[in-house]
Amino acid sequence: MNQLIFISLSTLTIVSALFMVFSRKPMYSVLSLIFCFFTVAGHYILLNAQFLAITHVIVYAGAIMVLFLFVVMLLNLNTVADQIKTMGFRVAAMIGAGMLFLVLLASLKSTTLGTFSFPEDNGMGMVEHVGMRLFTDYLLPFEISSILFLSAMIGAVLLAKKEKR
Amino acid sequence: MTFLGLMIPLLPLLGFLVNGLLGKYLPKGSAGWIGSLSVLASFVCVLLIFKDLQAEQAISIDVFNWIALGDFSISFGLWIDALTMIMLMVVTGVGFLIHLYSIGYMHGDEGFTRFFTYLNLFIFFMLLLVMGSNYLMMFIGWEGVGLCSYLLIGFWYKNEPFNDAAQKAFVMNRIGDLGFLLGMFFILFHFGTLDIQTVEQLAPGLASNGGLIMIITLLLFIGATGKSAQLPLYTWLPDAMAGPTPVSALIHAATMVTAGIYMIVRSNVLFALAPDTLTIILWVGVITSLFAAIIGLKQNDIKKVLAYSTVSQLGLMFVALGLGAFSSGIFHLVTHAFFKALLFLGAGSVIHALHGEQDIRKMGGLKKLIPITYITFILASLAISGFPLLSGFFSKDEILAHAFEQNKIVWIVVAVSSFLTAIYMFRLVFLTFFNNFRGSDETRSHIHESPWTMTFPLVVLCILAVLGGLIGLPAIFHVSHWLNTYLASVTEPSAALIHHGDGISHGLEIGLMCFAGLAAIVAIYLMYRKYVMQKAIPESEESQQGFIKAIANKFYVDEFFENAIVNPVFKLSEWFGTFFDKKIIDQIVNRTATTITSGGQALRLSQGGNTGTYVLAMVIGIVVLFIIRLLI
Amino acid sequence: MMTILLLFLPLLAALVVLLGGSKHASSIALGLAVAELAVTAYAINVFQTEGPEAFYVFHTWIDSPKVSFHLGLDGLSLVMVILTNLLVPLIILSGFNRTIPNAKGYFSLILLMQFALVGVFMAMDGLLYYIFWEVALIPIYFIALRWGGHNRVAITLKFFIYTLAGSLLMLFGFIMLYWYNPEQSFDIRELYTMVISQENQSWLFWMFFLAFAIKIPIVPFHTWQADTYRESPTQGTMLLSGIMLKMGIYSLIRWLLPVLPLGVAKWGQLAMILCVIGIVYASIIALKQKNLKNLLAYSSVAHVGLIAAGIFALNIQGLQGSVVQMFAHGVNVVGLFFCADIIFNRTNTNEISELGGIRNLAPLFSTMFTIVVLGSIALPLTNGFIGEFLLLYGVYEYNVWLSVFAGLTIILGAAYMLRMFKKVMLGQPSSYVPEFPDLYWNEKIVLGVFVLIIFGMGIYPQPIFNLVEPVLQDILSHSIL
Amino acid sequence: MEHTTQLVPLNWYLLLSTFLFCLGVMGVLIRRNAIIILMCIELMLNSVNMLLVAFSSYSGNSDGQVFVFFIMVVAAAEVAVGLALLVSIYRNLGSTDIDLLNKLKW
Amino acid sequence: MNTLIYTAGLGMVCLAMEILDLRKLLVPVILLGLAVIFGVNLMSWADSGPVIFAGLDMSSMLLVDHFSVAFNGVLIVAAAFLFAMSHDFYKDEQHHLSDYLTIIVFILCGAMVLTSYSNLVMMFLGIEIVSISLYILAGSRRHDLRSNEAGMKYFLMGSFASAVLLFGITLLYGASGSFKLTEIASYAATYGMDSPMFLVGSLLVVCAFLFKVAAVPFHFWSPDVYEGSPSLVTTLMATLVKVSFFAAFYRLMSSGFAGIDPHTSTILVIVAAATMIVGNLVALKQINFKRLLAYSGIAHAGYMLLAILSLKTNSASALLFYGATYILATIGAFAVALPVFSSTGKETIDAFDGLGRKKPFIAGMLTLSMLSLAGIPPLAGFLGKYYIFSEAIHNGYVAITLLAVITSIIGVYYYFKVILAMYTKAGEDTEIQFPMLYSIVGIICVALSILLGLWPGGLMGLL
Repeated sequence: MNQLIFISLSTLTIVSALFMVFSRKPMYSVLSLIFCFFTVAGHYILLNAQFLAITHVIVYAGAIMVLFLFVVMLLNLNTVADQIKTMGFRVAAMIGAGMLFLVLLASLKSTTLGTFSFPEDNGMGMVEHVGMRLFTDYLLPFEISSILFLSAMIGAVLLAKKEKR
Repeated sequence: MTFLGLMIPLLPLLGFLVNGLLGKYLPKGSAGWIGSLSVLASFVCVLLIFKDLQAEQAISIDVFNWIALGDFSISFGLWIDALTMIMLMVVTGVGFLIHLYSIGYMHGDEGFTRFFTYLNLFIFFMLLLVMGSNYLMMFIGWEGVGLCSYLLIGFWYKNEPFNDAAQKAFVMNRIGDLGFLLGMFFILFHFGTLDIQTVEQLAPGLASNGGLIMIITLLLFIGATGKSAQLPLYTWLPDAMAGPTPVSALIHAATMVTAGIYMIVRSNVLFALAPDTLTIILWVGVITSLFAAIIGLKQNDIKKVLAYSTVSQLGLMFVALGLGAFSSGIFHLVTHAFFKALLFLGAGSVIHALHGEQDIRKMGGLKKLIPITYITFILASLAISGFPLLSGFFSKDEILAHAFEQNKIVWIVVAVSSFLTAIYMFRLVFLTFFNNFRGSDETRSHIHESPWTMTFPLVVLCILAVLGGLIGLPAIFHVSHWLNTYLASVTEPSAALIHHGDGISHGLEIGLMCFAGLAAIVAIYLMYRKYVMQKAIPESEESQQGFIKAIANKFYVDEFFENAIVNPVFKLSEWFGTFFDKKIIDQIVNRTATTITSGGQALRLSQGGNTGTYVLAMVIGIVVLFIIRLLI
Repeated sequence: MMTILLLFLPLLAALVVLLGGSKHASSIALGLAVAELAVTAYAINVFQTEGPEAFYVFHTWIDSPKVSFHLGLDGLSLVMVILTNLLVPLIILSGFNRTIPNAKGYFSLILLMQFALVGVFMAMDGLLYYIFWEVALIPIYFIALRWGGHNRVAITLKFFIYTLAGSLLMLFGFIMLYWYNPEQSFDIRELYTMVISQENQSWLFWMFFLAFAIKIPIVPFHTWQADTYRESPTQGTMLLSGIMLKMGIYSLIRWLLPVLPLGVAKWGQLAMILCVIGIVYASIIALKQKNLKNLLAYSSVAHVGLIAAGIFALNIQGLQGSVVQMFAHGVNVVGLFFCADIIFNRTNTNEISELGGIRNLAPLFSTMFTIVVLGSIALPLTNGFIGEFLLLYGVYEYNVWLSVFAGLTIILGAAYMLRMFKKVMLGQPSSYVPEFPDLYWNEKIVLGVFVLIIFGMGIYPQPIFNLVEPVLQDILSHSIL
Repeated sequence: MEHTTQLVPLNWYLLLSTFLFCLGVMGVLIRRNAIIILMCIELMLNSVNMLLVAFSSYSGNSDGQVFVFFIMVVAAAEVAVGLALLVSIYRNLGSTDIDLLNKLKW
Repeated sequence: MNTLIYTAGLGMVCLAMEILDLRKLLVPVILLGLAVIFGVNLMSWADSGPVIFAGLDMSSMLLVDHFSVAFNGVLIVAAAFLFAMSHDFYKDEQHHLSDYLTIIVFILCGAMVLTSYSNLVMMFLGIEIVSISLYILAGSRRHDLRSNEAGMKYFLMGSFASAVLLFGITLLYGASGSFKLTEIASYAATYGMDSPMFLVGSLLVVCAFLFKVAAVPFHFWSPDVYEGSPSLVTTLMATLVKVSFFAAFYRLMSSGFAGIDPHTSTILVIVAAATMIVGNLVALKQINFKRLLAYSGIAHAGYMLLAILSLKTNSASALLFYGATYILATIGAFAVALPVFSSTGKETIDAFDGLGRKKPFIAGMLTLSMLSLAGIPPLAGFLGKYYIFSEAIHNGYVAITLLAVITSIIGVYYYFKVILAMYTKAGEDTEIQFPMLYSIVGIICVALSILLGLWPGGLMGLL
């Protein structure tokens, strides 16, 4: 059952990702990526990371991708199809990425994952547990990430704000 | 004695310093007197020492320790023994006369002071050469006289060929000097000292190492050939006539060029231990003597004739040395110093009278115009030609006798060359002094006898040239050979080592003497007939042909050296300088740099500005690193 | 204290000159350089009475890695320091009567150079020595760059990078030595006594040798030299040829022979052959040089080739000869370049073919020039002879045939020097020499001192032998196993 | 999830993530539109997230999940900054094609 | 820990001052604040230890040890220089001043995290704080297309590298089950060599770091970004950021991977070699000063990789010393370059033409900085190189050190191009405005360079 769900979800993920990568229209890419993110959320649920799945949908599909959509539409990018790279470069890119995949696989193929066991649903993925971790052990990174946000915020405003001249 | 010994070289040095440093503050013309008197004073010191010093005695003066390091030390030392005494007397005596002569000869020259400065310096170095107690001291003098020779040949430095001649003299001497230097290294290495006396004492002990002694002596002999103008290093001497005539008389006839002979006699034990070297010396002397005499036959420059004559006579001295007759060599050295100095001074007087004319074809008939010069010159010519009972007759005869005794072929060649000596000398005499003057009338009207400062030395030297033979009268006169006796303490150690001939009978000796005298007279007569009676004058260069032309052109030896050595070296220099150094070595350096920069340029172009390419490079980089990681 | 003063006085002087303004820069510089010379004279005095121990300075400088501020002044160093401190005032004095833009910078750099040179000669710790060695390069580079001739930019950069390349290899060598040293320090005493395998020594040898060979320079690493000498301002050339290249030779004696005896044993012969080839090669090239400074540069290559050959002969005569000849060559070559400068100053050319006839116009100058030339062609009783005699003898002891070959220098040296002298000074005055004022007062002093040294050393060299004898014996004992 | 269900081997997640990651890499390489490239990077991040969650769940260690939060934080910040840059460029260039950004080279 | 908090607080103060319209006081306040922070940092030297945050032991996140305190000190000083220069640099952009400065303060925070992290989460956050802030700053000249391009390129490639980093971290986590450096280290010590996942993960993380420090072949961003960014940002990237990344890299290698395994060392040797060669060679042909320094930075990265390779007690000191000297020399150079650029309007090397005549003192500062970068004694750059080389040789990396020596000879050439421009070219007659603060920064940097060259003990003895 799980395997079946996994396989179907994975197929959807991969197909939508492929569509995202190869679509010439930015709008289609955005939409397929949103779809892809939903399938990833499905994987999270499959892995008993329910809270994360929700957050994922909210943050990625709800915020990030909307931002993308917004920009695509703002800049009116969807009217013309994207330019594509030269054939030679694309072949090189395919070979490069393919090689990366092969090399990673070759390196990882002998991995034994003996220390891993079946994931019990012990509430690990629920909001209480994750929240506890975040505000105890991970309190410092949590606070530090606020600096990151602050910085990004200032930056986004700095870069995108129209100057009053 | 020590003080006097020290004063001998120091007085000329003082003269040099006074003239050199204060010359321009002194009254004009005083330089000549300062120079001459300093040498005279030195001569007086020599005489004082000579008076007291017994023949077998020697004075050793250690001035200070010059170089002392490791296991050897070389002192700045002087050594005076019989041989030195002879040389000292020649150097200071003849030197003084020539200084005196120069006062008149150089009168009015703008470099008057400079001339005497150099001349005094020369005397100083020459004295160091003969007085040095070790080879290095000798070498100081050896190079020092070379320097003075250089300075004096190029005395009239505005004249380019004179400068070339000076440079040639110095460089050719340096070739010999390298031999000398290497010889010294061998001595120093194997004997552990450069002290001549010590070396002479130790030499027999090392005689078993025959090759070693031979190498040393050969190297020393190379030095001697350079300084004493023997084949093949003689070509500088004729060119050296560019210097003022007193210089030719002093340096290039009487003193410096005999340094080689002095050096060999000084190291006679070493040479006696190397019979092969002696043979080489013998043949070099023989060939040089004949070769130079032949060239002398066809020279038209009054000084060039004398120069080749000098080379030839020096060859004769080497013959004596090669025969192991060291004192005979010295004997001829002394007499030669007298008559050749006289000849040069006479020639100088002629040139002085003719305002610089040196070509004998433009002279003639001078005997009445400059009588003192004429008389002294002709006596000197007779002496060098071996006219009986004059000094040259005895000294030359002694060598001929030794030659006859040991090697008939040598005797024949040497006899021929002395015959030729008479020929070219009297060709010179007759062309210069007899018949009518061939120059312009304008010149003719100015000809006058030289002042006393010039004629006095001529007369004194003439007396010496005539009577000089008395110091070495042969046994047939039933008097002791004074020079041989006097030098015995020096030459004796070697005498035992040399296989002399059986000696020749008195009768044979008289026969030889008569033969030699007769030959000289015949030669003189032949020349008289040709140049006085037939009034022949030498042909111009263009009309000469064949062998005669070769002789007149000095057998093209200079050209040979020019083309075989000098030009190739210059070519090599240009090739090294403009091609090898710049195009090969430097290019390797520069190319390394340009290769690196062009590598930089190529790598720079990989940075094309395209983000995709950059990322691709990163991906490939990761892949490659993974592959490396997987493979190793 | 003495040592510190000796070292830092020039640095102080450089600062004073820099702050003192251009107007009096040369006088201030001269005064301070003379003061340094006076200190040196006093140091000689102290050395005579108390020996090298009086100059021992040791402070720990860096703990890890262990680098100490270790200065010492033994006979060898003292000779080199004397040479430096004697030449620098004269070099400064030679700059009088010349218009030098931004004089304060110029003289200050010269004094800075002096500081570094003194440091090189006194440093007894490898890294300290190396630092001084590199520091010496900076001022001379800027002197040549700022005040040099037309093509100076490319040529001085080549010089800088070429010599620096050698130096960095040496640094690498020093680091290797440091880790080979069980005590892990750069101290010269430990480097002398430590044991390194033959294999390591033989490649370390090249690290050091290359650095020194480029600096000296030994053929075929000499190609930077003639150009640099020609393009540098005279004082720069004097510093370069008179003192700086002695750094290389000094270092051969001080650092290469005793530290890497096995390396020298293995490769010394090759180095020797290079040196000897260099002598003849450079002499032959010098024969036909058209530019006076170029000719002098090549003659310098020939001379230092002989000096280096004497060192690799590994005997006391060769070493003594090299020390004496270093001193002599320092004086002679500086004198020669100064003469070239005097000629250039008056005629604006150094092309030999354009010169001639100066002898007649400037008799005093000619006499001085002649004497310096004679010193340089090693006439007996001049300083050049003692060194050359001992060096050739040293080489002779090493190998007879090499000495014959090396001995050609006395023939060729005479040939090119006299040819140069003839063309430049003798003959009829050329059109480039319309008038030629004789020596100015400062030139008289400089050349006069040189002439005195030339004869003084030529006649009585023994003090130098005595100074360096113990040091050289010690070095020899370490370098011959 | 019931025990009876067949387990999904962890390797599958590893494989899927690696594939998605490389797909993202390929997207970054072959696309010229900066927006799409940014999205491809997001895809790469997501593949990482997924793997993290998988490791976390399979090992019963919630660190991985917490980490995913931080990745999301960073991704959001990145996107904000990236899109701001993009807008800025679009104003100057009138395009979001990164191949036109080649003034800086060599 | 306190250092970090104070720094973050300083950032807040900056923002607050913007609101209170106190821009004129901004730079003095920041400098004052940095002085305080420097003091705080010094105090934490003595009692460095576990980090307590809100009563929780955070030592698994941050570890304040001597290494981090020393590096923090260097970084604070570097930041102080940058802020001092920013006063004049941003003269025409007063309305954004607080934004820029706040971001730089936050970068300093990120850098401090990077020097003291003990958890991969913190490492990741540190990297991202620094990187994202830099993307902003690089692209902050909004109307300058070159700045835009720099920002965009940096952003795209940086994000890509972050993704690679994350993938690596994930695999490390998968293998070891933790993000804590201590646990990863113990895992590495036990199973490290046998776990493919761990090896792949570590290699990917290393690759990401190689990107951040601009090592070949991950260096391509750096010249373009350096050239396009505003010059002060270039300075920031070349100095503070680069050194903080190296500190992080070193920390990861030494405490995370428990030393270096032969595979990784081989890879690092290859990368270091390529970095030295490419950096030095390409720099030869540059005419843009910033681009030149970018390649010089790449070359220096190659040398600093030697310190990473060596990984012994002394090599941390060597890295610290090298980083400090590199920062001093680079800031010294930029302190001269920034006003020259703004006066002449050029950023090429010929902007310096004739500076030796016009402003000899300023030219002298630049000369000394260049000499220090070239590693000429007695400047500190020499000792920096020396320590690095010495450590590398001691650890057996002889061949690569020899290569480093040879390439540093090449390096001299391009540093001297700048010097030659100043002293041998005539140059235009444009008046060079040279504000006071630049000179002060320059003088201090050069003085410190000389001082460290003569008394390296102060910094070398720390670690």
